[in-house]
Amino acid sequence: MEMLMQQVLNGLTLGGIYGLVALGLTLVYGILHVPNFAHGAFYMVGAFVAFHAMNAWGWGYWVAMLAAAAVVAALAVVSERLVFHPLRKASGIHPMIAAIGVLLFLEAGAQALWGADFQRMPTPYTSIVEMGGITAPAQRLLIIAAAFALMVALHLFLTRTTTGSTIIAMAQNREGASLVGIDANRVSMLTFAISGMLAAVAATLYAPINLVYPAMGNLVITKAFVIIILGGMGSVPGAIVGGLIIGFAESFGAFYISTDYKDIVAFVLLVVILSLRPQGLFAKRGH
Amino acid sequence: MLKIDHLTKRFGGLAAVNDVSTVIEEGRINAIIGPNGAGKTTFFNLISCVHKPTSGTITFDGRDVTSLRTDQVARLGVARTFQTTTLFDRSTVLDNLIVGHRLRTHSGLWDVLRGSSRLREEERVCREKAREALDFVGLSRVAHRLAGDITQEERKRVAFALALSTDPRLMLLDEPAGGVNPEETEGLAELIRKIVRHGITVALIEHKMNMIMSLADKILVLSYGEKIAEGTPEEIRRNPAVIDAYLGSEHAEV
Amino acid sequence: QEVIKIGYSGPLSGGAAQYGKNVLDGMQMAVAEINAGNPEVGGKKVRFEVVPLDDKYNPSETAINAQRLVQQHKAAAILVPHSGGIFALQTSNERNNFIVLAYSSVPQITERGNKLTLRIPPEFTSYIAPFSRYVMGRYGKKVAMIGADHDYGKAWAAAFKPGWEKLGGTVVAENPMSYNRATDFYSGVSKALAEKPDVLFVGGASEPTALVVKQARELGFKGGFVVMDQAKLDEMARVVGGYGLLEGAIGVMPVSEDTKPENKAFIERFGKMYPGRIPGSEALWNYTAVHATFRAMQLAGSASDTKAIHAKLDAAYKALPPEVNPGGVQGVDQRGGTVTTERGAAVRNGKVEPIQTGQ
Amino acid sequence: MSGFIDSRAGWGLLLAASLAFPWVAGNDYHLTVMSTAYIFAIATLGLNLITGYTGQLNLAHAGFMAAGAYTVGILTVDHGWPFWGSLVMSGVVCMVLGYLIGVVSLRLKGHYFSIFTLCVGYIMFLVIEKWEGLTHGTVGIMGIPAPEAIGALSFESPLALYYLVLAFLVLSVWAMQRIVKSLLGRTFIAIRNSDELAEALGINLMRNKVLAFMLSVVYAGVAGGLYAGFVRFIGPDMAGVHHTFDMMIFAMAGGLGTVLGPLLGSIGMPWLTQYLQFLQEYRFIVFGPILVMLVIFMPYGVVGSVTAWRARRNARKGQQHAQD
Amino acid sequence: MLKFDDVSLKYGSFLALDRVSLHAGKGELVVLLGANGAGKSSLFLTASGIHRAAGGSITWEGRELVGSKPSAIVQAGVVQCPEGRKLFPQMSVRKNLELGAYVHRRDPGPSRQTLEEVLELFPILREKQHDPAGSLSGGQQQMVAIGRAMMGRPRVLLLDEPSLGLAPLVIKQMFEVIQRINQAGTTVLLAEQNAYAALRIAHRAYVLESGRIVREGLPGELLADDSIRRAYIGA
Ligand SMILES: Nc1ncnc2c1ncn2[C@@H]1O[C@H](COP(=O)(O)OP(=O)(O)OP(=O)(O)O)[C@@H](O)[C@H]1O
Ligand SMILES: Nc1ncnc2c1ncn2[C@@H]1O[C@H](COP(=O)(O)OP(=O)(O)OP(=O)(O)O)[C@@H](O)[C@H]1O
Ligand SMILES: [Mg+2]
Ligand SMILES: [Mg+2]
Repeated sequence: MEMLMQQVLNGLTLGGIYGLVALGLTLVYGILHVPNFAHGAFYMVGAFVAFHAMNAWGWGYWVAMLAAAAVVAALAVVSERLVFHPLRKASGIHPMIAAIGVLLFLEAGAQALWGADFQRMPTPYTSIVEMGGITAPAQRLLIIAAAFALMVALHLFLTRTTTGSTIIAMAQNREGASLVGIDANRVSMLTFAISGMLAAVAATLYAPINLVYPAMGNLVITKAFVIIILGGMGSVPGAIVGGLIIGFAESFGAFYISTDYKDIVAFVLLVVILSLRPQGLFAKRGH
Repeated sequence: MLKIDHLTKRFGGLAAVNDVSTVIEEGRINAIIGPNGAGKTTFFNLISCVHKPTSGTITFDGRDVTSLRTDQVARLGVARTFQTTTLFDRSTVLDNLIVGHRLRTHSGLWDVLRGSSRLREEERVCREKAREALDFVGLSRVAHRLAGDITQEERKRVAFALALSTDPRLMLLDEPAGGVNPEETEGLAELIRKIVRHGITVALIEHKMNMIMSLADKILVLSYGEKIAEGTPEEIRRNPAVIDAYLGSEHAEV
Repeated sequence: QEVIKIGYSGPLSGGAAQYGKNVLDGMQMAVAEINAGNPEVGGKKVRFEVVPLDDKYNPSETAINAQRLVQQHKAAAILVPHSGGIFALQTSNERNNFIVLAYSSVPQITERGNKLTLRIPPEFTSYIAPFSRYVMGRYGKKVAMIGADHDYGKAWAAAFKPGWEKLGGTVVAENPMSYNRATDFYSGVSKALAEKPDVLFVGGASEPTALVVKQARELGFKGGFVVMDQAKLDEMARVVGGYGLLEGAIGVMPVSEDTKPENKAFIERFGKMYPGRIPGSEALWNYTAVHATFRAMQLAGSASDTKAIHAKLDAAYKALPPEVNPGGVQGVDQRGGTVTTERGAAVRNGKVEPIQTGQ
Repeated sequence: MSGFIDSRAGWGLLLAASLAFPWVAGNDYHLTVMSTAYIFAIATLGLNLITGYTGQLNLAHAGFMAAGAYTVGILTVDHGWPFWGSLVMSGVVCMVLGYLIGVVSLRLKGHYFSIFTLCVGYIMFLVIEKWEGLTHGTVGIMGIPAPEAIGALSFESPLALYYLVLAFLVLSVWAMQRIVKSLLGRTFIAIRNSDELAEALGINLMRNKVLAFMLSVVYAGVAGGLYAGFVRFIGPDMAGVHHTFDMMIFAMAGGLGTVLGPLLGSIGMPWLTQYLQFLQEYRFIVFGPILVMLVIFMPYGVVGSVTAWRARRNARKGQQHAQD
Repeated sequence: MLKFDDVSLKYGSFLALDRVSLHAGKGELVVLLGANGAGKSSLFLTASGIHRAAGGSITWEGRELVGSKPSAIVQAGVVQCPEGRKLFPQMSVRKNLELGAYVHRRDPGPSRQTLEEVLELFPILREKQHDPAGSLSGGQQQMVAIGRAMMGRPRVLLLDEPSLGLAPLVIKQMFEVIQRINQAGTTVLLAEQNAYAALRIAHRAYVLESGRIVREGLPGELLADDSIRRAYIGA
């Protein structure tokens, strides 16, 4: 029972982080219409910026997180302007390859700036909370709380506010959005900014229980891809539920099956689900 | 030639086509009209096996085709046009058309690698068919233009040509004159008559009443998925149910 | 003045870049020292140079790089720090006449009878018995194995298990994990701890190994650790913030904690060349290997006769002054592997104490 | 330029140049780079068939290449097969795998297919890495024999290997030209343009897509088999998705949906990276932006841009003829 | 007044609009006739800022529209119901309509009233208001598109073939609606194939051919012209 609870806790932690990254990916997918391979690099840059702010400048954890969010949001906006905006009318494969170009550039850039070694990010929340026999490091609880709060906030933002609707409208028909007076450029920059921010926050939340290094994004991004197609591309609830499914699958798979095969669990799950439901779990109808 | 029995298609709770029975008569122009959302396009999608019906059967030349795939009915001779036709913009119109006759050929990978004479013969036939079809729709002059460079109206005709090059016995035309001006509409109507003269049966959805009334041999009227009337243009024009649901009073005399 | 080039082909970008650079740093340092001593080979004044090429850990790129190093740069020896690249080069190095300086302790490297290969690091098998004896005495006989699942980690685990059992211990869980790819070790560690072990067998790269240890402590584990030699106690301590969490861990003696005078001198020289940095064993072993290669060239009287150079490697290592051989390599065996008596180290009361591992 | 190259004389000249290359190259390094490039060119041609011609972006391509390589590695090293027999098997194994995976994955459309195959590629990688009994796991397979001599022709030297690989490349290009220029190729193109329309034209989508997929992975498999005989060591890393990305970049740079483009791309790009080697770990800081600019300013690749221009010119000519 | 002065537009090297000049006075209903590919949609898209004119100027109440962003043009009151509908297919019909009032988001009161009017006008939309717009039939989608444009409470309404795909009965109603909108003070520029119905409600009309204005006149004059009758109205 206790073990079970431990795994649930772990599943929530992973699910929260994966969900945040996948959300950013899914939002930008709506604008770009291709999976943004550079998103993992945004995540990585976010971790490095926060790390740098804390280590070199001695900033506090939360301030560093804000700084990372701001920097990565700016970076995402710049890449939207310089790379993806000129490609908005190109066919699917082109923005995808451009995204790979951005990814290569950012990874090499981070290595040039911060070196290739593993770095460790400090956190003020090092205590261990004991609750009814299960031990939970405070940072993990923080991740769960923050990730899900952020998801709910984003969901409300998208569904309840007009600005949120403009993002969805843009994703569905760019020209149509312009014709009702939505400033397409502003919205696509905003979307990139939000997506970058989510990546940076996810990275800063997660890095203290993990390591910071230039290739760190690759691990998370593959999972995020799995999640967004599992949940249905472009679907926000899909990304959240997909994140949880993969988080729990990994956590329980590693515990009850084998750590050796825990990566396979997620992918096999995907293959099975998509074979049964080719459009993902949450894809909406319409033609 | 095409017999439809108690055909029903539901999307969730909505019956887009509801218990429709009719026949499409060989060698004629069969029109389908009805208010927006009546289920006309869905009806075509059922005939061409894009959607599977919820219930009912479709018989083509005495053969039950209800559960076939789209490409299988196409091979039996049912061709359709789309409202917007995607062409490969970076090659020529003729090149775009050659594949139209592919369904009547048999060359496989082995022929290709061997460069068999059957393949060469079939490629020649496909090219010929494409030219013929282009001629037929009166577009031979644009054969070598890039598909991306031709006009909208020419695109509509290329769509006809594509359908024709499959050697169809029945052609389903979904609003072929949508967004086409009267002069060119007349041209398209003439083209449709020509198609029928060549022994191809036509089923046609259109909202342009002038065109329908002068063209159709037989009209089927759908409303809310149900058949509300069927008959000659004269009969339809005077049918009060149709006037009520679709035509409005003034079209009755136009 | 003739320029003698030593090739390097290893990862300089991507996930393993830091590892590759650490290796390269050691090589560069040796070359700088050799050049400062006005070296001569076969009576001619020469200058040494390392030509580094990135292969992203990809064997086919290693093969291409090797061709380039041999033909454009006339390199007689190429140092490769990963087994895949080493294997790729071993298919052609005898014909193309270059020495593979292999930094990898996978046994197959020397088992295949390649005549122009030098295995630089010591074999790990000598650690197993003394490490096991130490933790068994201090904590108990039940071990759970959660080492890394890459080739080296698996080779270690395969050798460790019978060694531990021979001493009367039992293995209660075997749960290898992907240290480089995993995003989280929580499930794997908690699964191992569910079997109530006294000791954990851990190890991969230092940093993730440290996370595994930390995770185990957070989950309430109080026992000891056997740390595979790829991970270094000092680097782990840096990640988890001191030796406190590492209480009861035994592993190889970290270069930075080794109190032998020649070792301290090496650390100091390294710190001068790369300010603020502390060398690890990647730097140390390859540093010595480059010195040994140079010495072998001198002994052979040629910078290009690879067979002669290879034959002199044993003598060269033996002839090295202790200050360039702080690891204490004693020579090279018949199959081209180095011979060393290594020292272990354990953490007791927050301090590193040396453990004798030699027979 | 491509007008000429795409002609019979152009291809002849290209062939002559590649036959003469060893005399110009002067050393084995150049030969090795070129041979490796040829091997990847074969795989890239395959990727181009399914992606450039049929419109399905397969991100598991490197996985299939690895499957081919492992077939050769396992059969030669563990079962004592001759290289040539194993090479044939690498094609066969990929064909079968391609069929099974194709039937499941090609039901998905667009990006779903791409990401699905991304995952399939990852699964292939994990299977290779974890199934130690079959694949030797993370250690990889070493000591793969060089291709056996055929009569007096032995394949030990880089020069002989170069010509061997070249022969396979020529064969691959020839077969690919045949395929794409034929009715079969047009069928694939029709599917790429609009599968809805293709289906209405009586084209069996599933059968043709699966066929294209199988053909494309056979190319990958044979390339993988050649790779195994050439580098003679293989590891699980071969299946990594970055290799697929590399091939996609080759194809894109040259021009997707042409035969010449991916060929030139996969020969040209490795030389570019070789020349950027001096930048060491910083070279992706340069390479990344180059890639982005390529995509923005030359979306159809080198060959694609030239062919489009030429087609337009011919079309104008053709129209004049028609009017005459 | 909406005024086009020597407006030219190029797609690559193809000249789609060639120095087009026309105007629509305040409160006027002006019809634009033209064959397929004549350039009607191109003209509208240029006015809305989706395409950028190669030359000339478009002014609305003295304000230059060429070079303005599409959103600014909508803000200024020039709203288009585009050809091809350009709906948000996965959003509900209601949300589509609501987004039509995006430029009035700070003042939602009147928008609610306009929404009511639109639903009144197309009762089927009320029935389907919670369905995704993409699942509607072609004609129903056209209604959504018109409704969405109305939601912008335009001062100039550009209607690009609004009757496309609509049943005769609905077309009749729609022309009545257009007339009503116009009579309430909105300037309307209407491109139509259905020339007869369009001319019946128009104040003035232009004929566009191959990107050039070839004819201008009152509806009566055009209806009386044989060549126009043949080309745009049918026998
Ligand atoms: N894929 C689908 N999912 C859900 N509902 C659908 C789908 N396709 C059509 N419908 C519904 O079925 C009904 C009939 O649609 P259909 O497209 O057949 O109409 P139509 O007669 O062609 O109309 P129009 O003349 O306006 O094109 C409509 O109410 C539409 O909303
Ligand atoms: N985006 C574009 N790129 C290139 N050419 C275009 C583009 N849009 C339209 N054209 C061409 O410009 C010309 C005018 O097209 P436009 O759509 O403005 O005509 P239209 O009068 O609206 O015709 P229709 O009645 O078919 O809607 C046509 O020849 C068309 O092919
Ligand atoms: Mg319809
Ligand atoms: Mg138009």
